[in-house]
Amino acid sequence: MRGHFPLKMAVGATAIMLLAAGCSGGGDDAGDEAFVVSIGIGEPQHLIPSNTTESNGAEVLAALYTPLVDFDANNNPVLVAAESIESPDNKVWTIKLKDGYTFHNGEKVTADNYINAWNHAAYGPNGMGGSYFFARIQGYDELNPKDPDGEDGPQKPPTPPTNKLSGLAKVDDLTFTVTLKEPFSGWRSVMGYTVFYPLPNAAWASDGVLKEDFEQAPIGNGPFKIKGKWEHDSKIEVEKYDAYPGEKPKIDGVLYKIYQDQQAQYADLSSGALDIVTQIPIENLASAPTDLGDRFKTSPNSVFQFVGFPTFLEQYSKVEVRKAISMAINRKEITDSIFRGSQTPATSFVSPAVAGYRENSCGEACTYDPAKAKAMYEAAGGPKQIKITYNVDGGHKAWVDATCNQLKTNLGVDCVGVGEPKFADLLTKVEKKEDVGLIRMGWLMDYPLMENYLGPLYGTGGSSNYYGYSNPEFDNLVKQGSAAKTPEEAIKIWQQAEDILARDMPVIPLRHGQNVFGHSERVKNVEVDKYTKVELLKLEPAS
Amino acid sequence: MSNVESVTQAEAPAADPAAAGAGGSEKPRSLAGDAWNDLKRNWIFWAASVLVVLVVMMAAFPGLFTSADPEYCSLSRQHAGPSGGAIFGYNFQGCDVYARTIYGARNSVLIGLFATIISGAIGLIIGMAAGYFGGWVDALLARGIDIVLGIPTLLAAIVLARRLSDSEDSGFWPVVITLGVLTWTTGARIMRSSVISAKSQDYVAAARMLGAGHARLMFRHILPNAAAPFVVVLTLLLGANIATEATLTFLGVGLRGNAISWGIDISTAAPYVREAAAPLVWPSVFLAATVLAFIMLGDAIRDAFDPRLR
Amino acid sequence: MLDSQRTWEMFRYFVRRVLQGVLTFFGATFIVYALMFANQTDPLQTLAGERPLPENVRQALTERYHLDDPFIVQYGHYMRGLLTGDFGISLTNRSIKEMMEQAWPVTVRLALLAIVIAVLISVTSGIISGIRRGGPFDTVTLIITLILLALPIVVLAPLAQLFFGVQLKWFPATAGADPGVYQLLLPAAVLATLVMATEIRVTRASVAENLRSDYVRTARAKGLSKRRVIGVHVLRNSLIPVITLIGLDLGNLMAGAIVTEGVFNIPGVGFNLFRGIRTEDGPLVVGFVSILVIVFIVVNLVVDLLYAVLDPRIRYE
Amino acid sequence: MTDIKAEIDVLPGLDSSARLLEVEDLRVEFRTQVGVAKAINGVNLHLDPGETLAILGESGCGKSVTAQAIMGILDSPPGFITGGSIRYRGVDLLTLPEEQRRRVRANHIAMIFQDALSALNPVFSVGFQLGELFRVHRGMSRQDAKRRAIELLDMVKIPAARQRVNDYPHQFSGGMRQRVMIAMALALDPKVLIADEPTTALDVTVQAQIMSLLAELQRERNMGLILITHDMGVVADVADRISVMYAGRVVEEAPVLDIYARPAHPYTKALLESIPRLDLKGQQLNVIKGLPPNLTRIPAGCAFHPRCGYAQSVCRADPPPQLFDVAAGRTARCHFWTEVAGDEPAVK
Repeated sequence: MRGHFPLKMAVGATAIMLLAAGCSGGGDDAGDEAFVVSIGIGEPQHLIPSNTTESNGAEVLAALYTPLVDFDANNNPVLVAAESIESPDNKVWTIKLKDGYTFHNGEKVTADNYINAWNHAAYGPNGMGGSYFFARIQGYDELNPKDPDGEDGPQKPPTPPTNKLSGLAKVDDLTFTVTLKEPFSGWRSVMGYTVFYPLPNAAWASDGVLKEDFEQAPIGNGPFKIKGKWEHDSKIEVEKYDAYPGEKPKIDGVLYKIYQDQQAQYADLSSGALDIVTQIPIENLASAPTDLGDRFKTSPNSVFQFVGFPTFLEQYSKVEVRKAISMAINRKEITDSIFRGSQTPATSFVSPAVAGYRENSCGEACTYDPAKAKAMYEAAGGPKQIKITYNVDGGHKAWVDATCNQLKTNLGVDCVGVGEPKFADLLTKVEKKEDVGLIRMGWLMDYPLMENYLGPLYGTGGSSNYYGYSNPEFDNLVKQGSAAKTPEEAIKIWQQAEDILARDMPVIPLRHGQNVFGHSERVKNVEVDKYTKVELLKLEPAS
Repeated sequence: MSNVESVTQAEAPAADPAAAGAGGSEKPRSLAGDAWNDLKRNWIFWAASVLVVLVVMMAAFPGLFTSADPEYCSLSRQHAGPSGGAIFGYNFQGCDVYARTIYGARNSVLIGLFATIISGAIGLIIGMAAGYFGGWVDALLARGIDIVLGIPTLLAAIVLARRLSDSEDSGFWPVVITLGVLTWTTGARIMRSSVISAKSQDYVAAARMLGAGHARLMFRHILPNAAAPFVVVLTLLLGANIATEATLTFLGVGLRGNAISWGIDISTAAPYVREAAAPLVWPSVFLAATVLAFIMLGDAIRDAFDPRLR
Repeated sequence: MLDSQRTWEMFRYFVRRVLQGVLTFFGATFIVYALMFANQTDPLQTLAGERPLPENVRQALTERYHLDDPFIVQYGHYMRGLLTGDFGISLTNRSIKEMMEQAWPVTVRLALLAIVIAVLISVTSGIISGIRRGGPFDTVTLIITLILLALPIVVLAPLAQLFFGVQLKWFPATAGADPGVYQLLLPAAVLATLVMATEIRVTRASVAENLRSDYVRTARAKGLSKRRVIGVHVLRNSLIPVITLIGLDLGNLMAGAIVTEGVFNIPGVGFNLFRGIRTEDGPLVVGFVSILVIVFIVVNLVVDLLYAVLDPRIRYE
Repeated sequence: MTDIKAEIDVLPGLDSSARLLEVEDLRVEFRTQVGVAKAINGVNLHLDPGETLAILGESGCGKSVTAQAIMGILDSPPGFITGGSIRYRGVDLLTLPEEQRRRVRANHIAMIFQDALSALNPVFSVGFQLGELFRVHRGMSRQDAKRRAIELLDMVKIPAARQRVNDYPHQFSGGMRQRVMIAMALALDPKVLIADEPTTALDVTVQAQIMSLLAELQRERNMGLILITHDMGVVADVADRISVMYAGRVVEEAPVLDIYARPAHPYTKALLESIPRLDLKGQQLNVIKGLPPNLTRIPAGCAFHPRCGYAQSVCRADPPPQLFDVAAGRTARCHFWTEVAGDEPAVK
């Protein structure tokens, strides 16, 4: 063995060099060459679970970590790393871990790994992007005191009195409890999200302080372990973790190639330099079916695209005006002609990806009827000019222009699409209450519950309710649903809430997203889930 | 010792326009007159002029060229072929490509012209001053150019677009000013180096000894001899500016709303070139022809005024 | 005797330019920092994209990156770090120094290759069309130049990738983080087209003008072959304005690199600048710009010194 | 080295008994975008060793074009030789292949230009520009060529030649520059030297120095010299014969003294009368009225008739007057040469 070691190293080095040079083929002389699948992603912002709220980081972390729960085809939670998750009152949850899981450094996964990671995530001064997921847990507020910055300029924020969530308690090595502030029947599903992954003891520099470079080579409990380091703007490589107790992957590793541009991913896929592209840009959709044949695929995802009416704009305050605009939009024509069928018309206020979704809950208001729309619009005295503000960096210009053209034709009004450089610029204008007209919005769920749409998007003070919709009756129903005893009961109440939305029309639902992906001839069984992640465990070599 | 030529006064007709016609019964010849005589008989000049006039007409009175509404679009006609008045067919949004190309001339040509005039003026003044005065003036201005070069175009464009416009206007002038302010460096450096070599010529020294002032030296004696590469850079800059407007607009810091321009249409059509080439090709052809017209016009005028070509 | 005097003259000029360069450096970094500051609306929300930004996270990050300090305090803070070689960290908590160590080499390779391609093509074709003005080669060159001018780089780069990378497969479709010369050829060629139009036309004008000059007639009267007249006498004189352009090209190339690096997936300077500007990441942008400014200063100094080598008439005051 | 020289000297058909240089019925036109300009319309010239021929005329009359045609350095396009022959020792230069034609330049026929500053390449040292001749035509090494360049600068009496050889043209004074030009022209011992207004740009005193240098070098080498000038004083001192050109034609040719004594063409006469003279101080100068014709629209008949005091209807009709033999070795192209020559002589 010893004598062979340098040789092996040399072979490995050569393989790395070949990979770096983009030579993915031509390895016939090495008999049992590792089967590595390359997947295109964008540069992740972070690889610390609790700081990862965007899809690129989540995609990589999904290979490195195993969640407590995952979801089946019907969006019901399925236990993965957890042996059981139980709660008698939906308030105190007892989580029992499966035995046998280890971190990639050999550490056994214990309850402490979860508690420490979650405490760190919720501790305000750490500034973790996913900290708000822990806000339902008791003790969150003590970890996040208000910043006294005000009229007198910036001041040092107070240090929280503790850095431990009072709602987390260890029972034994494999069991811990979570106490919520209020009962929530959907908590089991919430814990499937990226930010709830555990962290190994090796991650900590000291108590509650992460090692500076932990995210350069995260150690997880998942089916794959990181190979080398995160090579920023270039690639992240992971390889099969042999000691993984769960379902074993059928491939030896994944090479996440980092791209700045989706069209570049597609170009590499077309020329054979990349195996999987999870989102084919719409510019390539016309040619992709012919380019890729049966390797061009679609699957549903949870993206929900809509436009909102800022409540501070007087001209849209009449519900008839909002409904008329909605009815003047031919959603089907846009999904067919602009999106080439990669998205589907939306006629409800939540995504089909969640249980409780009903088709056409929006009713007549989301049905294309130009004649009726015009009559209604004129009767309600809608504004002569409609504006739609969007961010230009998301490829939204084409459908905004098309929507405007429809409104011009169908309502006889002037319509302008106003492009802002970034979404943040759009938000700034909304905050200043400028005349932005309709604002473009999109939502990708964190966990598969109706509540994950209803609360943030339409609840009073909801985190993404930028247009300021507020209806106490609606808020109340959402709250009641969350507190319901069973998920089924919850859905019933939430559907009542959705009906209120159909009445008030605070937003116009436009489209539901789909994963439009493609892969090379080297792989088969390529599937992309509702969170736009590749299902790694299903991937197989094609031959 | 006597000198025939000083008497018959026919040497170098262009060197001194005022003296050229002395004692003659013919009409006096002047530099401008000669140039005009040359130009009159130069078909390239006429072809270029006709093109320029045509484009300017398009920009001023698009209604003369088409009766179609460039903003009337329908997805049902997406990438449809030519029909009726829409001789170039329809684009991705189902708009009349011909009508949009005609109406696009206004924004494109005016932005190109105004931006080029601004950057030409700045480049001329700064380049001339740096080259002519030399010394600390040159150092100061040349370092100023370095600084401007160092500022990323995108950053400056974003900041300028934000500061210069409120959301109500079309974003026309911010684009013009952004382009003008950011693109003068090439002209300035070219001007500077031309002036440096022109000012070392004997005739400049001669003119200086005759008591010509700075302004006269710069604009009467040095400029005509240093202008050639500068003119070349400017005519090309015109085309580049028209194209760059598209990039700015695509980044959200250019023209706003439903503005129509060649650059916007070219960039919008490019991803679908495999499906339908016409929406990409026609605005490009118009843009290229416009630039060509200005390049030819510039060349013809320069040649006509160049005494050495006589 | 005169030679040593000229050397001394050039040396003094060099020293003076270096001193001016230091001032330029501070001027440019200050302006860019100010622009970034003026541009800043909400970098933290920008980073979060369309996701909501929790108040506690906003608080923590604002403190960490001194985002609520006044401009001059932020600038002072930054410059103090810069002068000790500390470029700081980006808003995504990455060492800017490391980012630059990764980005600069690849962009330098790309830019150099682009300049070489541009100069080779434009000097050659500029000379040929300058000699035969109005001939078929001149006309064809003009038409190609016009096409390149009419297509903005946001159009040209993807088209080139589609045709030469994906369909013809002559070049790899993307270059990646550590590309070789071959991988960089296509993006470099695309980048080169940005400056080629001007270089071709300027070379052409310059050659045409020099061909008419008296010393060319003298050279021909000396019985020199056409090749020598053009290759030695005309070329040297015609290169002077072209050299000026090469110094300026760098600025155009950097602007074009933003698009080209994105399309061909090269994580270089252009890409990082774009990312920094978009995410309103002040330290990131200023870090890259400070090196960029140094590059401009050095390149323009080299260009000005090259004038002296090419044109002995130029004096250094 | 001598082999190369010998090879160069052997031009096919070179006949040492033939005339040194003979130009016959030379025609040149410029085809421009604005029309065809007939610059030379049948010029005849000849030159013998040691002889100096002056070509005289206003600018635009075709003097310089003739010189360029002889040198073979006409810009083409737009210039085209459309007819005639230029024979050097019996060899028709116009029918020579380009490579041989190139070797005739500088080796056999050389030229000096008017403005030495613009005629010398500003970016190369004079040493380089002189040495280039030896390197290209004689295949010499850099050092040898430089040594020869210094010798040449010595020959044209430039002080401190060894130091100045590395200087650039702009570092020389006007006279010194013209000496460099002369050195360059004479470097390869040509048999014919064409000097196109060699002293026009110079101070009067320097003019004299340059002319005497030229004359001295011509004598030493027994060269034929074609002097294109408008300086009548220089012509009188140096030239053996004079050809007067107008609108692309030689209108009068005569030995120098004859022409001064009794011009036979009204144009020659007008040129002579327009010279400022000390003895006529205070009187109005006779200026030739009008301008030389536009070469794209040369008047029918005698091209000079619109400006001519002797003109009658015959002058306006084609064909233009032929060359009339005025005396032995003397011709004029005027119907009324007898009247012109019979009038009071212009110069006493």
